[in-house]
Amino acid sequence: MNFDFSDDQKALKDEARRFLADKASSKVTRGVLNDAAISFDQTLWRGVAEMGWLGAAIPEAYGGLGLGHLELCVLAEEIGRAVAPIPFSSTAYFFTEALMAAGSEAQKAALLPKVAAGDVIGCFAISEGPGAPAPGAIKAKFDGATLTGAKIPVTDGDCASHAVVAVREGAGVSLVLVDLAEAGVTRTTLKTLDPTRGHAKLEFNAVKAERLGAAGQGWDLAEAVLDRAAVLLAFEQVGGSQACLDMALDYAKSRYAFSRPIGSFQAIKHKLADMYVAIEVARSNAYYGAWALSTEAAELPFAAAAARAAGSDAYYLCAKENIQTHGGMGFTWEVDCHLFYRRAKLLAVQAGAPAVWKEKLVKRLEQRNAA
Amino acid sequence: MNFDFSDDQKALKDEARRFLADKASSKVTRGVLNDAAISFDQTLWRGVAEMGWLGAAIPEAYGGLGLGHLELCVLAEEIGRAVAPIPFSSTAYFFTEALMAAGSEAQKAALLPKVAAGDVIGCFAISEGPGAPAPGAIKAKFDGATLTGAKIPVTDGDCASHAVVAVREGAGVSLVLVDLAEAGVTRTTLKTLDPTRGHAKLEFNAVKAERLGAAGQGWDLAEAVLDRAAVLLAFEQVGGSQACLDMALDYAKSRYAFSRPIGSFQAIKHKLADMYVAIEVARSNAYYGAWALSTEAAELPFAAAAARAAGSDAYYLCAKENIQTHGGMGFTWEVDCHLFYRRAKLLAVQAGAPAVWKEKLVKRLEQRNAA
Amino acid sequence: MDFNDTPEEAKFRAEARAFLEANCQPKAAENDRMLRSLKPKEYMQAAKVYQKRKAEAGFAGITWAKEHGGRGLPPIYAVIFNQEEAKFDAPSGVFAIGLGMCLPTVIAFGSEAMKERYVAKALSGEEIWCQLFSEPSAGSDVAASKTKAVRDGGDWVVNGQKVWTTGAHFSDFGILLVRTNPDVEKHKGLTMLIVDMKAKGVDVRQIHQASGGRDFNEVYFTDVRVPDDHRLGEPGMGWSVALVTLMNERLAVGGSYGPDYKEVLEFARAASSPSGDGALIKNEAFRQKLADWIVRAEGYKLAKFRTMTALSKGQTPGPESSIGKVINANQMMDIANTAIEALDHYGIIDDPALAPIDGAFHQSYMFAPGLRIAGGTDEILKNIIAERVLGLPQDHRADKGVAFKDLPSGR
Amino acid sequence: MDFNDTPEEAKFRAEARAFLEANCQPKAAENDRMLRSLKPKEYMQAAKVYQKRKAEAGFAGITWAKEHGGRGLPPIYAVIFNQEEAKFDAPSGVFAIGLGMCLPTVIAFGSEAMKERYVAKALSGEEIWCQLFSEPSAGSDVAASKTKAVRDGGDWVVNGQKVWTTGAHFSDFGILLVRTNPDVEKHKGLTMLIVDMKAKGVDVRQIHQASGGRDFNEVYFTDVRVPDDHRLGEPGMGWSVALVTLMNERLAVGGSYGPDYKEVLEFARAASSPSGDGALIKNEAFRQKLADWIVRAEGYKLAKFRTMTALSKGQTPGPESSIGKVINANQMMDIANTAIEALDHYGIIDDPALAPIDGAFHQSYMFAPGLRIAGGTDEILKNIIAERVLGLPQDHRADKGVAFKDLPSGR
Repeated sequence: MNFDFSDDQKALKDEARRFLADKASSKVTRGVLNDAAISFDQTLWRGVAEMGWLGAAIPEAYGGLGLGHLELCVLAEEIGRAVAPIPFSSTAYFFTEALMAAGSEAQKAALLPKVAAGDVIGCFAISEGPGAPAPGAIKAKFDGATLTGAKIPVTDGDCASHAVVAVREGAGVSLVLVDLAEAGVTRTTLKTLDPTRGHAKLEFNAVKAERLGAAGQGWDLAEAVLDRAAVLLAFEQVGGSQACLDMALDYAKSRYAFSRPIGSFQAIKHKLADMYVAIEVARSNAYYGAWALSTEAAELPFAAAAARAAGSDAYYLCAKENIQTHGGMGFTWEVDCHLFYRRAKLLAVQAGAPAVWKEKLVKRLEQRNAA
Repeated sequence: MNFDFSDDQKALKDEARRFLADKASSKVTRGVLNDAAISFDQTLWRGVAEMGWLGAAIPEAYGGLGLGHLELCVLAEEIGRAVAPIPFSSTAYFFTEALMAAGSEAQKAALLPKVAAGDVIGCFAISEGPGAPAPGAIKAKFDGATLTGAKIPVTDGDCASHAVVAVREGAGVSLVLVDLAEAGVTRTTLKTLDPTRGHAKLEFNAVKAERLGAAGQGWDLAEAVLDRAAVLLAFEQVGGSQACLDMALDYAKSRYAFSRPIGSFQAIKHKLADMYVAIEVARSNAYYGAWALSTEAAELPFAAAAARAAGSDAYYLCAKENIQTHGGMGFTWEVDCHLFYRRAKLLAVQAGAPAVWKEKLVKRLEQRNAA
Repeated sequence: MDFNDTPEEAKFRAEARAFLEANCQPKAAENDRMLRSLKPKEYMQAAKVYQKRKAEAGFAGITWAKEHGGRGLPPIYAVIFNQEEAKFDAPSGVFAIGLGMCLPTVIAFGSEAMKERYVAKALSGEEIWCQLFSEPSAGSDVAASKTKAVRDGGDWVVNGQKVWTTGAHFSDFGILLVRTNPDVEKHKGLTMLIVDMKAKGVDVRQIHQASGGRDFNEVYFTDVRVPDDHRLGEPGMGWSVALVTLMNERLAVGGSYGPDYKEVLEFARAASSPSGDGALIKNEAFRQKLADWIVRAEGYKLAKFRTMTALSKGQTPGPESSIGKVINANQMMDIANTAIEALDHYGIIDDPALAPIDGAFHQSYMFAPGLRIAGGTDEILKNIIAERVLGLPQDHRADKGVAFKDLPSGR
Repeated sequence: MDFNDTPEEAKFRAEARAFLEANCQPKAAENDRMLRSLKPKEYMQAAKVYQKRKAEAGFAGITWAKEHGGRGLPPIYAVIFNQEEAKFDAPSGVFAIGLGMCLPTVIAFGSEAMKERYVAKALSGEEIWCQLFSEPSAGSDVAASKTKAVRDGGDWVVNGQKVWTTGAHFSDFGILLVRTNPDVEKHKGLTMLIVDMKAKGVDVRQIHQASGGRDFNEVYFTDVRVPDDHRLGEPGMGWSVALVTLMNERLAVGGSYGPDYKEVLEFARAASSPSGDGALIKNEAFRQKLADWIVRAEGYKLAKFRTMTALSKGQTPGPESSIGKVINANQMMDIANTAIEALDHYGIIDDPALAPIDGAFHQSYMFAPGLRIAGGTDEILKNIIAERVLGLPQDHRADKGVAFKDLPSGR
């Protein structure tokens, strides 16, 4: 039984935390939050690239560190904890995983080294409006050479250099790779609950694109990418939840009301205990997802859905109760509580809302225990 | 604005509480609980009949007090508070309401006076097994003269003298009236979570029966009876919930732990405050149901569903948290907590489980706000 | 049981309606979205005009004694007017705190001279009032207020900071809770003053909320001089004065905000189900939640009818009205969160031009956390229900018998 | 990351499995329904035979020092044996408290003579032990125990009552927490004794639970004489001794009970949806709940794997294992309640012959309230998490510096 990260992985985690504490303080996050013109922090992005994090799971042959997904998981937890204002998940989870899963040798050779170097910012475009995307509902069209249609919203779509887009091709769905510098691409920045990350509507008018993976395989590929990203997002959610609990604990121990630390009142104690329990549940499910992801285990779809459902619920609980624990202070712009409350919602809805993943979880349980 | 019971109705309520405190102590309830051979308390039943409660809503012309439904509501609250071990709801809500709604002059004249006198115990038989009954699923058959089929479970079916039964007649559903003394009736007593009330499986083998209301109108009639009974059951639920809160309060004020009354700990305070809030919500919805019932208002179906949903949720919360507040003592047979916990479940599932009523509530909202 | 007015009430309601129809526009939507970001100057002008007419027509201070320009009617009449006014776009919000909390305190504790000076002008909307109680280190525990007032000749000299003051930036006067004696127990060293918000040394700054809005203020006091004749109640009696003011607060904040369940129904008919098949309204998980929201919203509304009934019978409602905010703040958050998540990835977009109901769900999501705190946190309100409604014993009081200056205060 | 044993662990697991296959029947269902009503005489015989073989084979006291008949292995090996044993119908339950809580205390605090006398016989199942701490007025607050022991010559004379004692009626000995000095602070006047359950004046009565079962006892002590050489630790040191015993309790009660989610799935495929159309498993509201149960059940199971990993690395798990019971007791109740309500009116029937899964949901419904209380209430466990895991300050201690006899005690 070795259901924990290795000492090396823990060392990487500590290193990441130290690095982010220094380079991704909430001052940095607020820099993006307060300036509508900026959608991510360039310096931090460069720094993260130099640390090699973007290539953590990319084989050395393609310019990555070739560490693996367990390493990417511990980095994800720290990035989540820091509410880092960079397109890390879009690039390192969605875009990279899609490339590695379905990319041709040429595509991988062309793009992965640039991803690892931080010169390519990727995004993953499926949604075309309100509601969970469904294979039948994809309208963006690919004619074998060019892409026409619109995707909204696309997380980090306003700063991405490349996109993986789910498109209709004939009867089926395919994934295509698009260089967003190509002619015919229109980006409209979107106002969202989490301005610490960039969002855009991407419109494609006969834009040059190339297929990623086989024609008609797009939906299965997308589902596979979403499962892999789900585990990594779950780690960001665990990191964010833990940050909320730590913040609430620190405040509850030092803030006095009625001449006592508020943390000595049972209402606060039990609130924080509930947060702790939710995080333990989320963390344990995330670890299982990490194991499944890193071993390409058949349990991945089930584990990913459980990790994602647990992570979303835990982060929402911790983010809102962290505000509540802080009382009036927690509702001010200056105190960081709302950064987590905003990011919690982004992480909950991107790549599928909690109800969607809970539905997937039950479906996968049914498949596992076929009647 | 006069959204409250009248002074006379409140006086009736106080009288009922005094009467039940004396005649329906938990000793009486336990008499039925502890003796599998007894399904209700005869003496209490007689007493309640002498008080005229069974005929509270029955017109004087039929031997009732002709008071009305608001009076029946306040009685229901007190009966719920007392966890009274008598077939009051089956007789005074279901059976009587069915008779008054659909009975012929002859049927009413023959039975209502006996109901008011306590000489007839009625029951209402719809369920034929697991799951919510549906018009299409009714199997018990009526051929115009005799009834054949089985109903399970039937609350108070083991002590009832008469039953209103939902049956299939041709393509539709009808209600029929059955004298359970007739040949061909087999009763099997059922073991349930709430032994303070009798339950039976009723099997009918070509049993003489007469139609109650028009042929094929049975389902609509049943729905109407259920709506009316729902309001009255909601008052029993409010009464039971309030009894749980009162019990928990009394204990929390006098029980010490760590040299303080446990009621001085926030965990207990907030638990009891949550119970209070749930009861206020349930009571307010029940009052609205009472108004709709007593005025035959068009809002009745909506109000009944809301009252029932609120009552079921409040009673479950209050019953389980009353046990929790009592700690180990609350989990002993001798302490009354479990009487409420058991009755709470009976009141939640009889005449339709909470999910069923919540579904009805939304359906009725949709009808009210037709798109 | 009935929901009808008494003949007198019906007559009054008709008068009220007539006045409102003559003086404001009926509302577009049934439920208002209060506590949005700040009202502009023009709004303030309109508000003052409206309040003046209201006072002239006898609809301001309905429950106040005639001697104070009121109409001396029982509380039910105020409720009736508010019910009718709520159906119109009536700019009455800016006066709510002054007339609802401050002036009743002035009337109860002020000298004849003060009442002479302030009551009429407040009633007619000429002067606007705010309430200065909360401090950065005295939120739930208001009696721990530190803002200091030292006697200097005929004046009090005030130094300190108040926070979460609604309307401070457009208020003319405020009632101010200050610490005048730190050497006695917390509750015994407080005094209540009337402060001129335009006085030298009063510095009002808007608070930037987590939700982005700026609905509240911090107010800094630097050597602000308040004449002793502007004291409400005896020195050291400030807490008993404050309790009178606070009695009315919870009633003020108890409203229900955000989209109501009828709007949620409309939304759910348009939105699609997370399971991908058909409309959200067809989703059983959503339907069960909607049912719970209906039950609580109706329960809250109907509980208010029960309170009105009590009022109409001349009884005064107790702290049970605290349940309103506990129910509504959390339900508002739950509805917003459910609606946003039902939109899936698109739910992150809060641009009113793109989000459903002009982004009302998103505003609820960001504002609800504040509502769970403002005017008493969930936790404080549950304590109040437990202690004042249910009669449970107080928690241990660490400050009993300790001089304020010796109390531990943390950060 | 992997879920594999180390070579040594694998070897040990194989040995354990071999022993179990040779000595008991594999389980029919994957999850057991523990804490049902009491086991009969024959079961007790079988249990003693099994425990004897277990001891001979070296699978009793796996973590105990060799000198006490143990095997001196790290805790992970005990966990491994328990995992394997859980797959069989092994009658080991009656020894759990004795070997898990009592004897470790005897070993830690007992004299050589006592260890000589008791340890081996307990390990071999010859003698069964129980734990006598809780009292009617000392539940969550065990240190408030009132049961009195007065020194008389070489003996202690015990009078009082203990409650919720598991297995008292079939136990030979018990460790007993008594008050030997009421004139000092609560925690300082306690002493721990070993009591002969067959001694004169010991009266064991079964408790009739709300659930109908009789799994626990009350034990009355009337002038029961306990020789002073049966004392564990010094007089007045009883609380520190008790803490050692209690350290192990929460681990003992942390299991998950009632139908697991795979059984719930089977049930939902057979049951029908409240909305009347089709199977319950098709109902989206139910599916969302099922997902939540899966997430928590998996989370709990996986958290235990993390604890095992720590054990396997030689670390000792902390009170974080408290989360198990908080999650499981409430989830057990929620699952049972949902399943019962899904049956609609029929759900009230709890006859195992008619109810699904032999009435397992109904048993859960009636037993879960007890589980929320036994071995630490939800509230106490959350306090423990808050104070010992999260390091939050203790609540105010009303008993500080007060002699036990002067403490207010209510009913």
